[in-house]
Amino acid sequence: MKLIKAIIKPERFEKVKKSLEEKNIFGMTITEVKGRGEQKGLTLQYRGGSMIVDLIPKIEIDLVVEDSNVDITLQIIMEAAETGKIGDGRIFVVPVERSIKVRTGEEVK
Amino acid sequence: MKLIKAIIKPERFEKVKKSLEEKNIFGMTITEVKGRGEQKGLTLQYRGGSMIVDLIPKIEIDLVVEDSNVDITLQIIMEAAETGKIGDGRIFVVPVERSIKVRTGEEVK
Amino acid sequence: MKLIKAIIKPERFEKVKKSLEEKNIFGMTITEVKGRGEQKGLTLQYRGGSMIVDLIPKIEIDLVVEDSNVDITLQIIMEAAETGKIGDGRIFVVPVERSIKVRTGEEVK
Amino acid sequence: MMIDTGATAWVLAATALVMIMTPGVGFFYGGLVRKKNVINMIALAFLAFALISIQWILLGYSLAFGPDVGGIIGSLSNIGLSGIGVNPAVIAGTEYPIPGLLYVMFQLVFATVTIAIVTSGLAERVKLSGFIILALLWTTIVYDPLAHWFWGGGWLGTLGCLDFAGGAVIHISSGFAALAIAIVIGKRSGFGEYSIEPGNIPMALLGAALLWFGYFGFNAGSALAANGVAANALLVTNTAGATGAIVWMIVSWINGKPASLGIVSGAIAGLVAVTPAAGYVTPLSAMVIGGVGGGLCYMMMMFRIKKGFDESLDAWAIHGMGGLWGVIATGIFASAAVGGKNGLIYGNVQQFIVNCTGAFATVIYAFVITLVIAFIVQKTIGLRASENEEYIGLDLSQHGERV
Amino acid sequence: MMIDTGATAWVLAATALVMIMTPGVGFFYGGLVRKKNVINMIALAFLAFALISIQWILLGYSLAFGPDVGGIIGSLSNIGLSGIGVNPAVIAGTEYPIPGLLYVMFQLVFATVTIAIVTSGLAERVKLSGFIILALLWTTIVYDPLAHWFWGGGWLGTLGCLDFAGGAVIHISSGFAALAIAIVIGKRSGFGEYSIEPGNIPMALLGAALLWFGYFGFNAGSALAANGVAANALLVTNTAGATGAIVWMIVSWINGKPASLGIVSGAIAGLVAVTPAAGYVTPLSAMVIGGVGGGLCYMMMMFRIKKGFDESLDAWAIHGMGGLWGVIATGIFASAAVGGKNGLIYGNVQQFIVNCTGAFATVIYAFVITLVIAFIVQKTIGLRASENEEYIGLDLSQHGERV
Amino acid sequence: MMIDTGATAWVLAATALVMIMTPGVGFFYGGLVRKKNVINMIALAFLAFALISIQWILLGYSLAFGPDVGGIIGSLSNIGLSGIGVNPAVIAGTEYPIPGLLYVMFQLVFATVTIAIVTSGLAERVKLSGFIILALLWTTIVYDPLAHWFWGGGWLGTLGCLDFAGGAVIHISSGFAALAIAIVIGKRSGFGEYSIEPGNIPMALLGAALLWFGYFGFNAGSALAANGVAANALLVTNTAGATGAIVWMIVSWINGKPASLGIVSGAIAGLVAVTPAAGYVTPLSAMVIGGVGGGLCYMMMMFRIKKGFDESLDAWAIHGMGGLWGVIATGIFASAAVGGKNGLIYGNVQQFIVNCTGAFATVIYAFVITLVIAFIVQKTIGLRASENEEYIGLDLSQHGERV
Ligand SMILES: Nc1ncnc2c1ncn2[C@@H]1O[C@H](COP(=O)(O)OP(=O)(O)O)[C@@H](O)[C@H]1O
Ligand SMILES: Nc1ncnc2c1ncn2[C@@H]1O[C@H](COP(=O)(O)OP(=O)(O)O)[C@@H](O)[C@H]1O
Ligand SMILES: Nc1ncnc2c1ncn2[C@@H]1O[C@H](COP(=O)(O)OP(=O)(O)O)[C@@H](O)[C@H]1O
Repeated sequence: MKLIKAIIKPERFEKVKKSLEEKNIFGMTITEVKGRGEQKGLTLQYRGGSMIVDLIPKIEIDLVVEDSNVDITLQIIMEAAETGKIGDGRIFVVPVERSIKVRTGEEVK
Repeated sequence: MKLIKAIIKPERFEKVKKSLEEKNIFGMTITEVKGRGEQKGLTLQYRGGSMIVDLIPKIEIDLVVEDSNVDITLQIIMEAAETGKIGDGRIFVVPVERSIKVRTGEEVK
Repeated sequence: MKLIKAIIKPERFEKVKKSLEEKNIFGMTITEVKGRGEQKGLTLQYRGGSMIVDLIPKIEIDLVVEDSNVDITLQIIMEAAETGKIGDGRIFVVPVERSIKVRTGEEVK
Repeated sequence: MMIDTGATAWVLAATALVMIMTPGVGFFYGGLVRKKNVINMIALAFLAFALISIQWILLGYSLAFGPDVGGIIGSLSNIGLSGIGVNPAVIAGTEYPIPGLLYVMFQLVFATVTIAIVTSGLAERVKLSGFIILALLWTTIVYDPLAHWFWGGGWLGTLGCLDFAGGAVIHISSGFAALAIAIVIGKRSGFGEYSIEPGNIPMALLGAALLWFGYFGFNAGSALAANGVAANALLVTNTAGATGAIVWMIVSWINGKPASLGIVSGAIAGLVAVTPAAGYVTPLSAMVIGGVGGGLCYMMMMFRIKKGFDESLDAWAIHGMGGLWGVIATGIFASAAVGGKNGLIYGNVQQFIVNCTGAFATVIYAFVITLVIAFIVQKTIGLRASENEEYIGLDLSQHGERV
Repeated sequence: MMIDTGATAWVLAATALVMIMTPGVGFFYGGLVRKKNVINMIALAFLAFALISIQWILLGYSLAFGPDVGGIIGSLSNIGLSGIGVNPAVIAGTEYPIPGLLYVMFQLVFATVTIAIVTSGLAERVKLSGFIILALLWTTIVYDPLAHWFWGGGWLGTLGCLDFAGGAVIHISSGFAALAIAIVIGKRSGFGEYSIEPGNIPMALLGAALLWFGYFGFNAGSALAANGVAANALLVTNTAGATGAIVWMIVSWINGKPASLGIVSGAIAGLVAVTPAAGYVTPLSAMVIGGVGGGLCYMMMMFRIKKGFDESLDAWAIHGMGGLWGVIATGIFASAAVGGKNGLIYGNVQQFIVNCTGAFATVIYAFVITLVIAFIVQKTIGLRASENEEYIGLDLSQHGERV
Repeated sequence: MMIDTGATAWVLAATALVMIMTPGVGFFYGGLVRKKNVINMIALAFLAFALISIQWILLGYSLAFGPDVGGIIGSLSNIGLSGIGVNPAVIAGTEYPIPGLLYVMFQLVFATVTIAIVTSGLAERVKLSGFIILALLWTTIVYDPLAHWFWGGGWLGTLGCLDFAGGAVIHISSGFAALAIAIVIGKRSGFGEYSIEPGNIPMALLGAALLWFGYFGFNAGSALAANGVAANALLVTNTAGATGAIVWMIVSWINGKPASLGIVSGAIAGLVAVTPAAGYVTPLSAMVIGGVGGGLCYMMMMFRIKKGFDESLDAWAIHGMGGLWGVIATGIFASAAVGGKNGLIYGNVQQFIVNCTGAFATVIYAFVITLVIAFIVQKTIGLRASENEEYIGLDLSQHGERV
């Protein structure tokens, strides 16, 4: 099992969700976060001054998937979330040791 | 050390917290999240139409505990969070390599 | 790659961010969380009664850094976040297996 | 009597003030429910306002203020406002210096806020279509007759029962109706099992501010004149509200922390209690009425909670019991020097008895008839949302919207 | 004629009621945009209020209500309010029982709310400096002449075109201006690609509550008297608003869920539709006007969405088309028994034609001239924020603030 | 003189308008503090309103407007409103065409809003019980005498010092009191170390909208009549507010981004500055007064921040200094053509001197006495919350509530 943490643009969230659904990937937990990438955010110019906006709202999608599903999930998210512009986001994969369903108490996989 | 990520129903949060307290488990970080499980959410019927509500508010509890405490913690959460209905939640266990207290700078365990 | 999860006091966030910038650490994702430490929160006295406030707002900073940068990052956060008082926070380090940039699709490191 | 432009100006402005109370109730209640039901709670108030605005013109006004039929109800001769125009309003035989149509409109905003208060009893679990039917039936069968009994030439007014601005007509009726509905519709799922906290206290405080603001029009506007009666009503209203706020704060402080919601609940309790009395009592009597109102309603709320009734937003404790106390208190504290009528403390036992009669008649009528109406709606088109709808929240399930 | 203190009291209060509508538009619109643009949307309303408050005194009032020049515009003889004092207001040759300065102020709050409505067309993408110039130009070149045409002694008033409280002057003008601006400024980035949801529905409902509340002053205050005309205006206004709300709710329910925003949008549509008619029609006619308004504006909104126009907050659908219907409807339903003028249904074809003339003249003038003004501002100092500014949100990029 | 129903209607409505300003201050301030203190900030305003409503009736009115004792204070002969009824109000020997009880109520809402403004100086760190004692003492010892000095027959009124609606009585007094309290209570923990940002700007904008709205009653109601004086007051009030908003926007734009909070702060500064002048100056003078007010208060805020004073929400900069400027400006710009009195620019040096005397006497009295009162409360029951309470936030620690 892996935990996939995908941090994406909020305006792409619906598309990502739909794409995952199409591949029967339903389980997910989402969090509203703010983030800054290596580009340090966006710079706005005004009247000779300028201002860096560096904590921009993002959606973090946490998905726990079986090892065999990691690649396809990454693939789907990357395709649906990509706009080609700065701030498209990052995906991290973290190992999961155990996964339990509260309702049934069963240990998944 | 393990990081236990428990995603539960908000209405069960108080009970979970209390149960953990009783076993002297205090440290935790909570986040308001939204989630969808494998059931794809709830379906509402109306006037011939229907509507799937698939991102339902949940509470995520993150607890970092010693390896020896993982089982008891999981046990407590599962018992307190279970309602037996769809959406009761999931618990994931993730390995933690280091844990540091900011105030003292000490590396725990 | 490691995921550093630093849970700190909100009033120290600006300082931590600035300190990280100075060392050219830009990428981060932040979440508003609430937390309780081993001290069980703060106790307020009133008219003979008392009240424990145990879920205190915190900022969680998630940073994914290369293995070689972990120590320096921890160092910076600890210095900037420390007030010496209860609730200064905790830092956890979690292994990261993969890290991907959505915009370019490239797998980092 | 001719139209007095000053009186007309004031009642026009007072109508606007009372109008804002209906959304005010929506915001007050909206702030008290969980986040998933905020929009619905406000929407119920808007819907109540729109529905009853139409009901009132087509039917309600005539039932309440049309020519009396047997002391019980107005005739249908004013339906669609036929016969009402810009001449001075004549109500139960008395002429007032404002246009008849303005009186219609002033009374309209009272009818709307009353059913808005009732939504307390079905909060967080009502089915929208059920509410619509309930609101129309309730106003027609419960509110309109009560308005007639007290103000429209009905038996209680004839008997001399005093209700200046609606302690019985608005508050007892809505409070006890909320209780009856809460009994019929049942508890919110999870009530008593886990704590259900207010989702947006600042919004509730905004609602309370609008209610206090609007109350100046509610009570002082009921003078239907810009004169000393209106001035006195304004002052005693504010005094009772303030005293209620302070007393509730103190008693709740003794038992814990003085919540902001307690302060404003006490204010509303005081305002409610002085409603029937505003034209008849002195400022110092108003302090007693408001103060007792604040303390009593606090105790009634605690009682309600202890008994495990899910009359969710305490319309019964505050409006029902506050109104009951107020109507009785009017029979006690009325002073002929203020409004031409003496109460018990000035030796007029008769007024006390009459006012008690009016108060309890209203309690019984409102409670029993509402039970019946709610039961019928429940059994026919349904009054309660489904379990899943309730779990998801009414905002999404009834309106397709999210905060 | 002398100053009547009752009339003066009512117009003073009505001015305050209308004043709150400008921030009311800000909150209504602020709740409809995404979280990153809420503050900007409210700030635009405040800014509109402040800017036009000054413009009106220095120049606007004179252009609108100064001595007529060729039926087209007021002369400059009242700039800086020179010649206006505390004597009874004389407007287009008619004397009113309120001080001249009060009439200036009453009209001022209409001018400010009009440009606030226009901000619908540039929501979430406007550059602050561009808006400031646009607002000043628009009020001067579009609003002030239109006010003159209908109310200040201009050609449409002379022709007998009826517009009681601004169905054409305020609503057609602002609605079609918003459409013109939306065309010039272009769509919001992402419009049509992903869904752009309202960020704070309770705030929008608060704005709507303030609008409905303020509308009592808007229409009933336009009687400039505390009399039966004001009372009738108040009642028909509320009736049309309520009917609009119910009709919109029903038609939207047929197509899905009855959103709270639909209920209040319908109410606004009904209020808008009855604006030009408020002094001339009966309550039952108002039900028709408001009901048709609610249904029509809903259809216009759906049409606008289907066509992919980003007139973002539907000022065109609701104010523009609602106002257009209202001005025409006034020509249809006006009743001499209410306001001295008969419309089509009482056999007066002439009134219908004249009102249609006024309505369409306003449509054309407002739309065309606004296109030109917006285009000029766009090409000179710029009307649209940069791509990055829009992406970050106007709160941060224009004001340096964050919700 | 007889009761005039028009005047009475307007003052009734104006009282409601001013009433909403007290919660308005609560929402304005509530939006400016951090999320953990929002409820407390609003609750302080409600509490101020309730407490002073009672104080005013029992004692305050008599101290302020009871028969003069040595030019310093009113006698106790009107405590509990004894002797006040529905006959025309007689204030400092002048009779007004409204009931005496209405004047009591109109003045009451001024007293409540004043102490609400003062809460700026103790924001985010006050102990609830300490505030209650402070509010009662402050109103009794500072506010009531000042009201007497200017309006109740005291020495400054006798001297001819002009303060139409409370530039000194309300604004200088509350602003300098806030400064004194801020000095006594000390800085918020963390002030100067990390940035303390407003937690809810839309709420602050709502508060500002209510303040501007209410200000129409504040200044125009102070005419105590529905006539040309009221109309002029309304117009100049709005003009000064608008000019203040624009000037503050411009000066803050030069130094960075034009924040929405700057626009409304400037509006409040302008409204404050014109308060003492509203009955005496022309619209064009009001533009100068409001514009200078906006610019000056901005500079004072910057000065306050630079000096590291934690007078947290700028009551001193805006109300204190804006009021000071306004009272002086009244001595400069008063025009006999408007209100019967000439100021400096019409050659009346005397008026200028008298008004400066009144302004500075108020500064000194309010500042010094408040220092003493705050110090005493601090040393006895305590004015400041504990460190932990402050850290957790006052919502939870003082009220047991959470946003
Ligand atoms: N090193 C990192 N650690 C944690 N989160 C990161 C890191 N780098 C980026 N992020 C998250 O990803 C988001 C997008 O990053 P960004 O660098 O702007 O994307 P891109 O490189 O595709 O332009 C950021 O807003 C932040 O939330
Ligand atoms: N695969 C997953 N990855 C991440 N989060 C998940 C996953 N599956 C479920 N969740 C989280 O758990 C919550 C409850 O899941 P659900 O499947 O409804 O529980 P149950 O299986 O007990 O009915 C979801 O709302 C979501 O937040
Ligand atoms: N065991 C834990 N698991 C998860 N989060 C924790 C744990 N212990 C502490 N935290 C988080 O760290 C925050 C600060 O913890 P605390 O124990 O108060 O710090 P300190 O030990 O420095 O006083 C808590 O509010 C909580 O969010």
